[in-house]
Amino acid sequence: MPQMNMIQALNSAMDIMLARDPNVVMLGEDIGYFGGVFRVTDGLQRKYGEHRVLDTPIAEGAIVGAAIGMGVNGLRPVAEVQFADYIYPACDQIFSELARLRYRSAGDFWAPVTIRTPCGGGIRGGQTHSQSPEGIFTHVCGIKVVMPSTPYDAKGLLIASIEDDDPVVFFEPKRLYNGPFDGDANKPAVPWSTHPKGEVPEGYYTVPIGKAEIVRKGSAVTMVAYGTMIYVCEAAAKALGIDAEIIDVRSMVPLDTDTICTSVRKTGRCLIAHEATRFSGFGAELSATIQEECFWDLEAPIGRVAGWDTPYPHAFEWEYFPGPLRVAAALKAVMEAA
Amino acid sequence: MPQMNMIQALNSAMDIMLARDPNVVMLGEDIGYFGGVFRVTDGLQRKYGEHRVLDTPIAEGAIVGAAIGMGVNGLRPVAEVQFADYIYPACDQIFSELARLRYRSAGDFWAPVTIRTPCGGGIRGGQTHSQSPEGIFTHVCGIKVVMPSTPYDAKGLLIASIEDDDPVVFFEPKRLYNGPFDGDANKPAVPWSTHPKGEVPEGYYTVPIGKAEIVRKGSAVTMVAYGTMIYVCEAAAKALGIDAEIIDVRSMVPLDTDTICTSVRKTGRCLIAHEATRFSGFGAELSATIQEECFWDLEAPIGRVAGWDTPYPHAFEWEYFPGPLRVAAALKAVMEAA
Amino acid sequence: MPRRSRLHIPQHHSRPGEEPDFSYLETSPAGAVARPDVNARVRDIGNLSVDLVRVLDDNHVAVGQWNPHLEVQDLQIGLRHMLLTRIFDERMQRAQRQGKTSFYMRCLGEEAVSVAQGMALRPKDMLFPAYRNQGLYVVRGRPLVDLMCQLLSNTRDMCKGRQLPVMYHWAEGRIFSISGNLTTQFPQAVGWAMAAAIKGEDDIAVSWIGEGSSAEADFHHAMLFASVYMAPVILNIVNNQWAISTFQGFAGGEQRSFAARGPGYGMAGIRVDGNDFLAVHAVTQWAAERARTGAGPTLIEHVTYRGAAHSTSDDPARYRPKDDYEKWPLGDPVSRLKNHLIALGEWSEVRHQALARELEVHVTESWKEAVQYGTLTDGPRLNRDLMFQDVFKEMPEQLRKQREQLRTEQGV
Amino acid sequence: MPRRSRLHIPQHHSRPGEEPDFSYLETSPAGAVARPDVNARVRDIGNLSVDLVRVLDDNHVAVGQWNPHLEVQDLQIGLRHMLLTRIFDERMQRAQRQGKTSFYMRCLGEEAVSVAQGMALRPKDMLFPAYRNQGLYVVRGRPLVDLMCQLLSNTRDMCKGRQLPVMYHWAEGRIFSISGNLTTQFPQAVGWAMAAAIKGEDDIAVSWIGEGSSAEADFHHAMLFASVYMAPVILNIVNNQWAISTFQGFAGGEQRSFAARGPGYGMAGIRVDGNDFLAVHAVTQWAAERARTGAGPTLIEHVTYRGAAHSTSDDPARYRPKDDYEKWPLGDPVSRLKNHLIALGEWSEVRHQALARELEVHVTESWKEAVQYGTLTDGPRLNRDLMFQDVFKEMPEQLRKQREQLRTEQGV
Ligand SMILES: Cc1ncc(C[n+]2csc(CCOP(=O)(O)OP(=O)(O)O)c2C)c(N)n1
Ligand SMILES: Cc1ncc(C[n+]2csc(CCOP(=O)(O)OP(=O)(O)O)c2C)c(N)n1
Ligand SMILES: [Mg+2]
Ligand SMILES: [Mg+2]
Repeated sequence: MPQMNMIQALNSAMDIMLARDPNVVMLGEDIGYFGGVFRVTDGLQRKYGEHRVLDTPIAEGAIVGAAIGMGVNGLRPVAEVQFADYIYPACDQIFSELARLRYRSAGDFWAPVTIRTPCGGGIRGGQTHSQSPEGIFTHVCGIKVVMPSTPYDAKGLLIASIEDDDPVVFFEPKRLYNGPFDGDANKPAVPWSTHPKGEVPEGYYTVPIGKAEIVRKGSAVTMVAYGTMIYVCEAAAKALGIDAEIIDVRSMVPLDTDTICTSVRKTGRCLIAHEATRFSGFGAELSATIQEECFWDLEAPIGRVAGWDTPYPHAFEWEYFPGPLRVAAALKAVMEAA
Repeated sequence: MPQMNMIQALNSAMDIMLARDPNVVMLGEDIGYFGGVFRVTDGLQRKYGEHRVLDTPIAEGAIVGAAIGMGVNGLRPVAEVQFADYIYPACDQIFSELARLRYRSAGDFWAPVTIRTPCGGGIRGGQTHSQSPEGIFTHVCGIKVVMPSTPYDAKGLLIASIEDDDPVVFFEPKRLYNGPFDGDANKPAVPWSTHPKGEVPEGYYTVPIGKAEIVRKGSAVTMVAYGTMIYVCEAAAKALGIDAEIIDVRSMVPLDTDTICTSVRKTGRCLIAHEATRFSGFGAELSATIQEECFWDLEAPIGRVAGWDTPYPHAFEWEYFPGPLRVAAALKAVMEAA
Repeated sequence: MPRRSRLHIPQHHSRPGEEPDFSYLETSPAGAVARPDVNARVRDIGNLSVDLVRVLDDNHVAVGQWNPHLEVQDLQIGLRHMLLTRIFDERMQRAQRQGKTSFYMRCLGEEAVSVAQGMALRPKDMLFPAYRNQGLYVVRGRPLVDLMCQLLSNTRDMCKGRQLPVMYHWAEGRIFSISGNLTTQFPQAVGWAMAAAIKGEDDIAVSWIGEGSSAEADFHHAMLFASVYMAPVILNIVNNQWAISTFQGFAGGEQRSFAARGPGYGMAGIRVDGNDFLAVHAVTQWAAERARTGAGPTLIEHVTYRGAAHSTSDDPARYRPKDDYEKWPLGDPVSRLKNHLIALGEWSEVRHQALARELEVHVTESWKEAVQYGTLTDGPRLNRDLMFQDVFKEMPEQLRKQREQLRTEQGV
Repeated sequence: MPRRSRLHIPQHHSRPGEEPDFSYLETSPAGAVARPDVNARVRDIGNLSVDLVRVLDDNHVAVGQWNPHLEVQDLQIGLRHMLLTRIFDERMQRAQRQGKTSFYMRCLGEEAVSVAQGMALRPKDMLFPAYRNQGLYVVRGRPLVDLMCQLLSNTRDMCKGRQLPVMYHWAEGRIFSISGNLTTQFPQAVGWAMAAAIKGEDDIAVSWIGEGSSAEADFHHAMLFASVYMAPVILNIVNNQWAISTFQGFAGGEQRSFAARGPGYGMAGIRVDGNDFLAVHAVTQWAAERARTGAGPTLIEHVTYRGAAHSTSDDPARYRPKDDYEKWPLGDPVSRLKNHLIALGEWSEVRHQALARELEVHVTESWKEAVQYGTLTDGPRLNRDLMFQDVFKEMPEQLRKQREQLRTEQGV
């Protein structure tokens, strides 16, 4: 099977969908002729033409607003927001319109829009190229929210998102574009070819939205994470020699409560990890849900480890990032609590 | 002491601050000559002039953007967003700018902006005049988030917010403007004159941001809520004859974890209630925090009761609203869990 | 306050108790403005955004190049649609006062905008209205009963009880869902039009906002995308002079016409007498042809007046003179078309009265039928389970559970 | 694709491997545009937004009504500031390539905008720049060392390590903090100006965005509020023809000038040769006086060219011809001012070389000092505790705990 990094996998997903469905269109800043600042849409305009892969003005709100109208008129738009940090100008169109259109029109109108956006830190991006705002979107009913952590999942989930008749906000953990990353910036970069899920079929396939994945079986504790933090969790568990079961949430909305809670009921302990700021982050919902469902099986408080409740500072990138040290400390606390 | 409803109390707070501090200005849609669609700013323009109380174009993003600039130039702007449902066009200016300015400029620039906005349902407002988006704002570091539940607190917290050098998003539960409301729409309306905190001093005073209040002492369970839900919690506990300790959060950011957790440690049980949609709502953070801090004292899972994860539908207002029946059922579940 | 503020504050021209003063309004005589080719370059037709296109003169005669030369029958249909819209509005306003519905919004004085435009467009053109465009539903023939059921949130409500009254939609009729959030439909209409162009179809999109709503970011978004991609769209600003309590100066109308925004974005802009049925029809036809032939989008500013309160929740006596609507210099669209038809010898007061009675009966009959399907307060009511549908295409587990919880809570 | 799309797609004029083609650029001869009174009515000066104000002619002579008649000394200072800006840029670009900083952005070819404007304003006027306005810091005299320390995120970084390189600020120098989010400073500048007007102070606010950034909602917000309240503000669009990879047509520049948005909003709009130091100075003076005297805001479009890559993360060879900057019809701002001074007999190649060497030494010395305070990779480093400060004015308990947690984690 071919090896792909996450950029290639995402590109392949879009290539396939542009070819399969004449109603699929792409739009976003610098995505066309240039191929995107992360090169995720490289070559697509050349292949499908500038009427299918549109360069747009720099106006995220307008991009989503126009995509909604396109969706209502039978197209299946894939909009790119260049960085998740720049999605806020589109909040009103996402929250008030995209998420609610089907509901308010009793199913008569809807817009199958996918919004792709790179998120997360670790690329020296400072406070406006490092954010993880996924938690905000999970509170808005009517949109699905996903984040892959491997090239294989990235491609399968993106195809599933484009085909989904509900709107999807698709977060791409940009630090994973070129390889899995366990949070230790001093180690040499690892390419995707070293990872089993760097093997990606050429053709069409989907990874269903709404299903978490157990990426490591274990019995001592359940670690719940997504995106970059999967690898940090793996590294931390390994460093401590703890037999952790690690779950990649993948789909925040809808959330696969079953997979997560089944695991926690088994292990009795749970640590939740994300890069986003901790307070009111998606970890809070995970913790609350797990606590409600698994209370009687819990042997220790559910732990949360996350970014600090500050912006992402340029000079302190690695002190900010919830790396292996912080996760290991939190894991230890969860294991030792009694 | 004079009796005030919440509208009068808020108006009095602004009146006092406009008089005390020549740098306080108000801006918003219909707030000037007209006095606001809920009449909260009634008479202020007449008294302080149209250069202190400004009618604005209908552009929430611009209102906040301009308020930031005013704040940087030494004014202390109080911006009104006519309904919390219409705050999303201002998300970028709030999240990326207002919340981060002090941080990114290392304390050299900051804007002491207060954003007032009516929230919540129960006034037949349908899906775009009933929302409770407070949870979203609590995830953005750098802004304070408050919601009063009585005229007394409304006035004291608003004065504290205006005087605060950090930005504050001030939610006004509009169903409480004219009286406490326990969620039973069939009962006759109750005026604020029946409530001890409908007594409001004429003059200046503050209620500190960051302090929760125990509104009812009790020993069987801790109910944590804010805004309208305070009264629903009271009614539900009373209906079931349960000796609940009821805590009004008042300030979501910063959160008074001490008051809340001390209570839960004492009672061993906890129910959290809010009107906002449940998934990833502020209740999730409350639940996660309480679970982390009080795990060993919990005798039952922490419960959450909230709005359904759907938009607020016009025809089903009372089936949507988490009224006394739903809260009582949740309370019963928390009490009976063992 | 002691400080000498130098901030300019837009000034209302007349306040409660004062004489209505419309001296600020710049108009052109009927027939005075030339009609350019639909392919004219934006830079050559800047005057259209400043002058005022008018067809009906003071003697009720249609004059000038913009006269659309409509058939008498079409004029009579237009009159009927406008009158029906007005009578419907009055009746629904009463229904709200009687507590049958929670809310209503009239379009008194602005009927020509929706009716003339609706008639100038093709049935497959897609409409993205604001909340004061009920005339579009009348033109496209949606039964009044259906609209009333929406107002009543009853068992036949097209919105299944989810929307505030007046937030209609009609997929087959190609009228988009109305949001409570102002202006959001404007860039959506542009996106719809872009999709039509991408697909090589020649339907156009048309959208409406109030002049107050033009302040929102989405106005700019729509203008920009329409201009950059030359989208086949007509963007309308209905300048009825008021946005709840603030007059059009607070939306930027004091310094320049709203139509002038068009040329600013490299787009045709036309300022039209919004109470002149013929003029509105004519500029719409022009803009539609321009869009359909690929010559680009048009921004139309309709100069009109909000005759009634903003909504049933509003009290305009607090902020404007009581009799201002009667003093509005551009008159009333219904009377003006009526007088034109009378001047043509194709109408009379007697026929007008008869028509009014007929339409009143129609509205009353429709109402009687609609309330049978329930009102907000009296049954039959929609099934509450509907509340959980359509959040997603398929109901996720979580909502299924919440539905069960509600059933239990309500003891069903 | 088989479908016959009718969507208009803005067309780049030349692509990699092609001859640079600037035939799309509309210019006016130097001196051709009349200078109106600063109190002129917007509707009477529409031409300013379409023509191109130019002062320096092809013989390096200053001509026409817009000639600001600056003292020779000021011209020499202007030249010095522009040259210093350029040399600073080159050195910092190299530092990034050497891995000393994470990121850099040059303003090659656009130096006249910031320098001439900075010099035409008063020291107390408040500046809200974009990321390509480093010239403002040079004009206002911020030591280069301070800027370098920001680029290095070192112990003397004015941002305490929190911002990406080039996101400077300077409270005493009245230069606002740069956000990573485009255009957000535009309405903030208007708010600042409104506050000045409310307080009756006569300082004005000035803000800059790129032409690409004018697509954002905040552009509209700024224009609207500036126009409605006639705020004392100058809003600048630096049209350097490129927004990363998309040329100005994708921001709406294909149909109409950006300056034309001004009159659309009822605001003065001026299109100026952004590489003509004298013209930029003159229009800025005009707009500043207009603002200061209460006659309203001005939108200025600077027609210029982005000579370098967008940033150190960009590779323009992917989307434009390699030699396009040399072919730009409006030349280079440094050479043009230099040649003007030589034509005046007040400068020479020899003096120019000497100045360049002097400035290079100054930059090198500054750099040597700056790196002593640390670089991104080598110490000394800022105290990590700083990460938790300034989120709020006073650190809340929660952040205090997180600070402790980090100390423990790092074994301090
Ligand atoms: C985003 C948003 N902000 C504010 C409101 C509240 N609001 C509803 S209608 C209205 C006035 C609109 O005026 P205009 O656009 O002129 O339309 P008109 O009512 O005159 O037809 C306002 C402020 C809203 N619905 N949405
Ligand atoms: C809200 C937002 N969207 C996107 C970006 C990414 N971005 C940074 S610079 C840039 C291009 C800006 O072009 P222009 O305004 O013309 O300025 P120039 O770089 O030419 O000076 C883009 C798209 C951003 N920083 N902020
Ligand atoms: Mg209006
Ligand atoms: Mg540019």
